[in-house]
Amino acid sequence: MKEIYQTFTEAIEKMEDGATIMVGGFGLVGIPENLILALVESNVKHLTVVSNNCGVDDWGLGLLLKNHQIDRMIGSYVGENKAFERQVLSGELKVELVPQGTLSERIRAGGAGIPGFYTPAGVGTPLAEGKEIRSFEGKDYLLETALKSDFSLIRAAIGDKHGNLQYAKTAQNFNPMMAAAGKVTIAEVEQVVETGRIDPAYIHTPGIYVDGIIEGKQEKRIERLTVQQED
Amino acid sequence: MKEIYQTFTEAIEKMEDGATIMVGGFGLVGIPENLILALVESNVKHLTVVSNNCGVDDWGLGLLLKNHQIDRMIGSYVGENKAFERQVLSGELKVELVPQGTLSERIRAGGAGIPGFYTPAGVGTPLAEGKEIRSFEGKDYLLETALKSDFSLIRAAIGDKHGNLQYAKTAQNFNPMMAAAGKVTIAEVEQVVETGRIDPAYIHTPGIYVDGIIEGKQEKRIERLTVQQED
Amino acid sequence: MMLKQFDKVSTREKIAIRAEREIVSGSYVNLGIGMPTKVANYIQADKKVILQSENGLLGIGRFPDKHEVDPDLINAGKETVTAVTGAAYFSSAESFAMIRGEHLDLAILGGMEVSESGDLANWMIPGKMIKGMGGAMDIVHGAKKIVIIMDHLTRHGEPKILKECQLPLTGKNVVDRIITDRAVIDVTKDGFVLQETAQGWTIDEVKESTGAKLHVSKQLIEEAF
Amino acid sequence: MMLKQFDKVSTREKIAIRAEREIVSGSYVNLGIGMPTKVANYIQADKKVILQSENGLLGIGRFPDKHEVDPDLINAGKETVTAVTGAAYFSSAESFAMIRGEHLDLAILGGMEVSESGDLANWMIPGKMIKGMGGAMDIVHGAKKIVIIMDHLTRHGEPKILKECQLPLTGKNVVDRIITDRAVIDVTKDGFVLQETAQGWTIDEVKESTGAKLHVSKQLIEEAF
Repeated sequence: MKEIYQTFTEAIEKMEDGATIMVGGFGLVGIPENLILALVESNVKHLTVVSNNCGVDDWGLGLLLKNHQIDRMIGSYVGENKAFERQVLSGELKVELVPQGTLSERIRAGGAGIPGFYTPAGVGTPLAEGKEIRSFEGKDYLLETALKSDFSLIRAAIGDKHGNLQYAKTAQNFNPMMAAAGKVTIAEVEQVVETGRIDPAYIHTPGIYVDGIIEGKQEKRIERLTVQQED
Repeated sequence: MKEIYQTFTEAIEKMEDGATIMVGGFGLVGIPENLILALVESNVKHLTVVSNNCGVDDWGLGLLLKNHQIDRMIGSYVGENKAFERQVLSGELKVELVPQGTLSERIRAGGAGIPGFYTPAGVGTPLAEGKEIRSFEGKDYLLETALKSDFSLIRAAIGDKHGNLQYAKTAQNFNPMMAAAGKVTIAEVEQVVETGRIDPAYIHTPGIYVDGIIEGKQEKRIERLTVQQED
Repeated sequence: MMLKQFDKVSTREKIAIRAEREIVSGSYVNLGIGMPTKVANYIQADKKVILQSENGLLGIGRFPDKHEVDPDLINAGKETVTAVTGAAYFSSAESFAMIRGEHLDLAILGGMEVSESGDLANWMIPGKMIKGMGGAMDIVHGAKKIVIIMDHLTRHGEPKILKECQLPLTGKNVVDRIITDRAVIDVTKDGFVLQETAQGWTIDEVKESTGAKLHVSKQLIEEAF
Repeated sequence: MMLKQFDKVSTREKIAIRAEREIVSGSYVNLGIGMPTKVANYIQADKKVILQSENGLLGIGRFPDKHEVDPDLINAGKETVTAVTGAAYFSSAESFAMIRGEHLDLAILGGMEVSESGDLANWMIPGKMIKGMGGAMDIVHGAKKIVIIMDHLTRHGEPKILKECQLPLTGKNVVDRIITDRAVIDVTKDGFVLQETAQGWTIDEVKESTGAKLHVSKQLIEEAF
């Protein structure tokens, strides 16, 4: 029932210069690795990217940065790669920093038809500048607005042919909300299964949010390998 | 790690007259049957009840109505029992009708630390009276505020000793949001299992939202039995 | 106005069959409680359609056989149902996020009155016991296309398609199309446009029984259903 | 001000061990990235504590053995971890709903400055590259109790506990308690109250190294840790 792409190039071929895209993941966990690689190859420019982080020097969104494809970045913690700082200082890259909970809620709101909501995060900080402050039961909150995307590129562990998705462990993170907030949502999955193979009670993202899926082999690079010290 | 109650009487013994309670379920599906029966027996009065519906004559919240325990009802579709209309007409029962999507979102907001949000539902209708109307990108929305409860009484299929819950099919409905919006949340479950028996990726309600659980045998009355016509 | 007699049952069937043609293969659809639910019975076998139920189910199936009945599996009308292969269950908050977020392609709902500007009234009659709006006020703002199915006239013979609604609204500027026993009428920025007449009804008869100005489409199909 | 030399590592260990005493058995706790994460190493075996990680995990376990490493399982500091029995995974929206909704009993976070009224600055230094606030601005408004652990003075010997913060804030009126290498100080409506001094530090030394008025609790414990 959904578009099942055979190549990553084909999966992103409708993306145009200037698009707003959301890219799932927290650090390098749960990022759509191969869709990002295809984006680099496509050379689409002037992107606005909504993603919690911005990759590292040679992987994830860091590759888009290196290739000067991003004009504007909306995230909560960025700058884990050298190109980032350089491009911000030169004015090439605009950055909007958003508290992580506000970012995830703004994306949820975008997919859920909620244009705005109030949150305590950021009250009394530089983030509050220019924002409406409103008191509910004696406590101050900021008005925050919804975020949507032209394309959401997400990653899941398993996807069926109806587009129903399941994520692995902490690779879920921003992916479900981004799936819902995208005008077009493409899911890179580790495995495409026949419809009916996923228990309807344990679907993380119902297929209605997904436009196309593609199976991809993941490298799953580890940013900070920490193991038990051996005795 | 969680309180595992042995009797329903004990599970609700902290409830006091005048409390605001949320009760899970859609129609008679997913209601905490035995907790409601214990409430009837406890005879606590002057309750404000938040629930999508209000039971039928002789089951679910209808029993609390019959026993004159409810002063105020917040729901989206009510009056499927005779006591309801009688008590509304006599002024004994106050009713606040809320669109179902607004109700579920207000409850989610209550559990999620969001004091208010905007929604299109109700704009231009009698529901908008006295509410703030605000335009986002040229479309009007109403400001709606969060709902919380003193006690949330919910029902799940399976609960472990850490309070992690799974729901069955459409018996999920309002239960997960109510679990999060309750100062105290008591879950009636069909089966208590050892911690670790539920896959961490398929938990519908993490145990942090649940204060106590109790195993109960469900009648699961059917409101409208509809079956395939036999040839 | 001429008095015509039609069988009530066959009239409702006719509306449901016509309404089914609004459903495009590959789409996600919410069918309102009551008459709209019946539209599901007429969905053509070759159409791939996924029906959403606002109580937390994407992929409503047929009614269960007796031995399949599960009290935990109902539709929004509280009827026992089954789920199709590929269905998903979720909470009410997720369900209405899906609805409000405009992920549904189509909703087919019942109506009491529809106005020229697409206002819909279908939830209360002043003076009568109010049971509530359920999910209707959310759904009218959610689906990409809103089709109202109803009888052309009230039981008392009064028009339900009006310049302005008299009853309290469910939503403002929300209706795209109306399907009645007599006609298919679109709500456009220029007002009502007659697109089809039903068998047994002339353009003039439809105009007479409509309480607002009715433009006639250049593509009008007569006796279309 | 006297110059004392302490081993940096043992100082941090001392703070972490003292901070561990803030954790009540049966509670849900978020530990910030960096030094706060290390507090987990000192949690006493008889305490039942569930650690939340804002990237979507309730129930952080120990670091994995080499053969257990799962690249899809990390904490908010992006370190590979395991999950305890009874853990739950969820989305970032659910994770911060949990945080903002005040379901966590305690958060232990690092700090750059804390003011008399409980303001916290811990995310940016003007003129330096800003990497972002991550989840800190949400967490300070979420947990029922916020404990800040930090060195008492900056690297340049300046106080970090101040009448007013000089750095841009992370949150206003959010801190409940500060634990440093020299003292435990509560933020109360009457200002800072010294509750404990660390071994090797006198009340006067703590007062001298604090940039705001410091009341002394009647229950003061000296050389407490």
